[in-house]
Amino acid sequence: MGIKPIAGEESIRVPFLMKMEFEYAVGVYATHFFQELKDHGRLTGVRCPGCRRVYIPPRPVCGICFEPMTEWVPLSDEGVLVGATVIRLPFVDPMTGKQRPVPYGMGIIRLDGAATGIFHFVDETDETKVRVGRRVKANIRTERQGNLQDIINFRLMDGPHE
Amino acid sequence: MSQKVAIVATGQTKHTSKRKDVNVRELINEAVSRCLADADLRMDQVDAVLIGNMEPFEGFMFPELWSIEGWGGYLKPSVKINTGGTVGAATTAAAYYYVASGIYDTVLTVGFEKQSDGNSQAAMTAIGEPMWERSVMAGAIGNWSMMASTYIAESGATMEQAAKIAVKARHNGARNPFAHLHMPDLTVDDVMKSDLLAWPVRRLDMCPTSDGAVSMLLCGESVAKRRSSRLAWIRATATAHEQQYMGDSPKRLAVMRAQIAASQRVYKMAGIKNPLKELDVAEIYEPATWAELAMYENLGFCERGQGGKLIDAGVTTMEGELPVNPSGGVLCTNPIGATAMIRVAEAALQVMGKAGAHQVSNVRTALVCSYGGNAWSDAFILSDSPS
Amino acid sequence: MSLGVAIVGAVQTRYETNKVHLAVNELVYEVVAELLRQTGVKMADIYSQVTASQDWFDGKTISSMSVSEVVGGYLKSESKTAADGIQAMFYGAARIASGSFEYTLVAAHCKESEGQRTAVTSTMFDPFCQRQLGLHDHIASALQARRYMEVSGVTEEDLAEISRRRHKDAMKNGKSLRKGGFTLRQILDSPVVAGPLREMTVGPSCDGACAILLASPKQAKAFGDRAVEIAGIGNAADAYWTERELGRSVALEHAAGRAYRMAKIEDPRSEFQVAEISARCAYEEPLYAEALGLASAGKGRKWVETSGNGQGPRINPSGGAITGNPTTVSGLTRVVEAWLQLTGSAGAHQVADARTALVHGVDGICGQAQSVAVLRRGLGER
Amino acid sequence: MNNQTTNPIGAVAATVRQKIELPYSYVAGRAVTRFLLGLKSKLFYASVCGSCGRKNVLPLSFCGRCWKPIDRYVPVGPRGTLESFASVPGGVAELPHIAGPVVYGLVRLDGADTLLAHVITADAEGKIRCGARVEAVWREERTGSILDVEAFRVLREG
Repeated sequence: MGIKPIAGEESIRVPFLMKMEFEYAVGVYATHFFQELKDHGRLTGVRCPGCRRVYIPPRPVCGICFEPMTEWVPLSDEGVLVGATVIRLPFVDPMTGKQRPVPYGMGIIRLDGAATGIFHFVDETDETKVRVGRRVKANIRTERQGNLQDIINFRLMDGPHE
Repeated sequence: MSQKVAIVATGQTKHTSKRKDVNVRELINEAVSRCLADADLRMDQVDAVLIGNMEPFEGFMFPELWSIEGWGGYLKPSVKINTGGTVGAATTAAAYYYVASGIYDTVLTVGFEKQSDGNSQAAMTAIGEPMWERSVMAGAIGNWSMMASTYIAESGATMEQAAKIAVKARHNGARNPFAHLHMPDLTVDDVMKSDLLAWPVRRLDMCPTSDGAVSMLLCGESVAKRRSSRLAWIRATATAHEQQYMGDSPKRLAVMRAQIAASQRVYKMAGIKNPLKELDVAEIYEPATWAELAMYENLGFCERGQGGKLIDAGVTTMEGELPVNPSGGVLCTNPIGATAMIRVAEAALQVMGKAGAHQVSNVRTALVCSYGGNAWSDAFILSDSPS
Repeated sequence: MSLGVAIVGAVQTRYETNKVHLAVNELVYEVVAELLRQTGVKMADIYSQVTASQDWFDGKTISSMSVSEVVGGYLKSESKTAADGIQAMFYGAARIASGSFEYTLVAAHCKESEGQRTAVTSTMFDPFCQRQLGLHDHIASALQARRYMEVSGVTEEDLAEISRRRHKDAMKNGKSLRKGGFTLRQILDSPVVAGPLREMTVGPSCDGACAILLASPKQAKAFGDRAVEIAGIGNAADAYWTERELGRSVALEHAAGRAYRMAKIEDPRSEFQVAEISARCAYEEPLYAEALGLASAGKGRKWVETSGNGQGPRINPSGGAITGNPTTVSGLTRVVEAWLQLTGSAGAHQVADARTALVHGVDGICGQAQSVAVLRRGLGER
Repeated sequence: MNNQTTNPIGAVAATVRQKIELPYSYVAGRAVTRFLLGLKSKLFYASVCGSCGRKNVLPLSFCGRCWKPIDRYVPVGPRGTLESFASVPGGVAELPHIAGPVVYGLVRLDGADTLLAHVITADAEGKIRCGARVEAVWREERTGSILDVEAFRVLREG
């Protein structure tokens, strides 16, 4: 039945480094978002004409109602953490092939006015502070490229949890 | 036409962190050979093979075509499925539909992953949407710690309760000869003192990364009855997927929209009204301790916020009212492309009464659920009778 | 047995070198939205979706996460084949034939432009002894081309003639990418990709997507002559590319045999009016024609001549994959094109009185995995 | 956003460049290990199925057609017959020592039932043809890699 390893016979390993470069299309909806961010430092979402949910990231269709999205709405640069952690375990970043520096705070941020959350860094590495319910504010660069890194991170705001 | 479908046989490798002695083709072959031996079947009696895995973990496009000599696909019809963590269940579901349709009568399913050939956290981080998620994401650990944080905020579940799940899983797994982790002496204290990977997730709260493969034989009603008298019938299956982005679900783990939809659908199809009372065993896909607590609630085993109380009361232990993961679950064994199919195979072993040292007594009805992708889920009800 | 499953709508994008303006989800939404408009079916009534895509082409682990929402997968039974879109259709048909679903939406996408084709396809190769050599799919295809030419007598001029025909056909197909009245000289003088294959005898790198709607016989009735029956399906995978004879496609012989038996096709040369064959490279057309029984075994060269003279089914009236259809999508493109032919809606490239069509898809290095379907006009008209 | 173009519906569309770098380390398994280590001694090992007799290079530890384990390995080659070849103009990144064109070939090693892919170098007259006899050219320093074979050299006719 199957394969029996032969005692005393070691298998060897063959290394292979996969290196690829992709040029992803940002798409019509996300390009609009990043253009607004770059030109005006503004965050925007799309509203479903059916259920009125406001989505970020913007997208062509509301998966719940299956209505095409046509309306852009402004979003606040403040919001609340709906998921929160501090990454301590080092790991290989697939974008560089090297270890990503840790620790770093990360969260799912629901911006005021939005129905959905986005992933981003949180400017804090104390686990007792990076918690669900904390209010946060986007820390937006003054020199912007038109990508998610135009938001450096989200800063914890003072005040009570939601 | 449509016909009833039964799981007739299963085969697994001994799952482990690094299989240094075999390549992917040879790893798969072990599981398939064991399944055929369990079924007392020759490969040339198999109509088709349904095979699933997650290619980026092996760094292959079409790893199944490279390894075809290992799983008997030569000149047979085969279908390759990839839905991420759920793929073992999605592949089983595909096999179910192919057999139920009457297109094939005798179908082999295969799930495999050789994580040690690649870098799992990196491949997992590449799940992140490139513009919106990838630069922030931190593999499975990052995902589960964020999900757990939401669940804790909603339910008030405690570190001790999570640690009890870790202990239950590792004690169960110690009785399963195929499980990767065997930790019969693990204590709640050990779990709570293990390294903090990303709050609230500690090392012993997480599943391991494993190398392993699993295979099952699914047959139509008439063939199945000829082949074996101990069958696990697929009474119901359902799949539910999600919206596109990881932040779309308002309370990801606390309210798992897809898992609720999939499980409610199979309960309805199988006529189950009170899962805690009517199910005899469940094999669920819990990559982290917190996930299992949340899934108790999402699968309707208890009221919202009561997941922790269920483990406190021992309801889901081997001796409890509804044993969950007698196999040791994902917390003991996680060869990703195989993991969800191992859930199905382990539930089938329970229904067939062939689970050995981790057998739950008098199992007639079992629930299987998977997790993967963007909080996607599949669910199955297995039963010892076709209707 | 018959599957009793019908295709009631079929949509494709235009194929372009670089759909730089559309993200993957937007690309797929384009065909899904058009499919709903075409069929009049609401997404709320579709509970099953099967998509086809490849993680390595998409540059994303679990590529289908990008499209689950736009194909209507929210809380629905969505799945993905990591294979040609025709495999997704097979699985979708099995779902309906099992009695579990009334409709299944099938979609396939690929944007070859986003990654580097050579690096992406190099991941199909053996990591122990082949990747070190820098192999990619076009090199393997060139090796198969030479081998097939050796055993069949097909010449570079024959390949050029096939290319000439298809690019001329493509002039009548508004969706096609590369088209024109090329001369044999122009084709034979085009730059070498991997000898004997040249730029004009290999399909160009390409972006695009397809979507079709499958329906149970009960639902399909309402679509009248817009319904096309899936009369037979068959597939098979062969040994790895270096472990088999490359001058013959045994897997395709098996796949076709299965599909023909299910559809009760006895003489493929006379029973099909149209055949859409996935032939990205010119040599694949006669190689696959032999395996499909459209040409006699070993007589691919002769067939190139006779098929050009109007004998047997019309081959690739769309222009085919050599004029530009992406990997993973190509087989579903064949289905869409056959549906257009069988419903009389192919426009300028309509084949007269098309009643039965052969469609074909392929996966892996040198056509390791092969899939064939037989499609018929109407619902079990036979 | 790296590049911007205007799309057909008038909106500005952007692309973003990103790398993916993933390290792998493939376990060869005992059959392939036998082959790779054999290269150090200038030997090509094939597996022999005890049931159908098929000789596979790369060797298998299991015959998927007979569904039988394989435990016999025999050397084949080092000469063989060129079954096909393809020339790539301009060279390839993985083989920087070859200026290009790079000629790839499929070699049926004497005694083997399968093909070995490698680089082919022409004979003194610069000829490469299907059916030509070829022979492995070994490197001085061998590490147990397919690149221990520098190329297969076309042998003079007759």
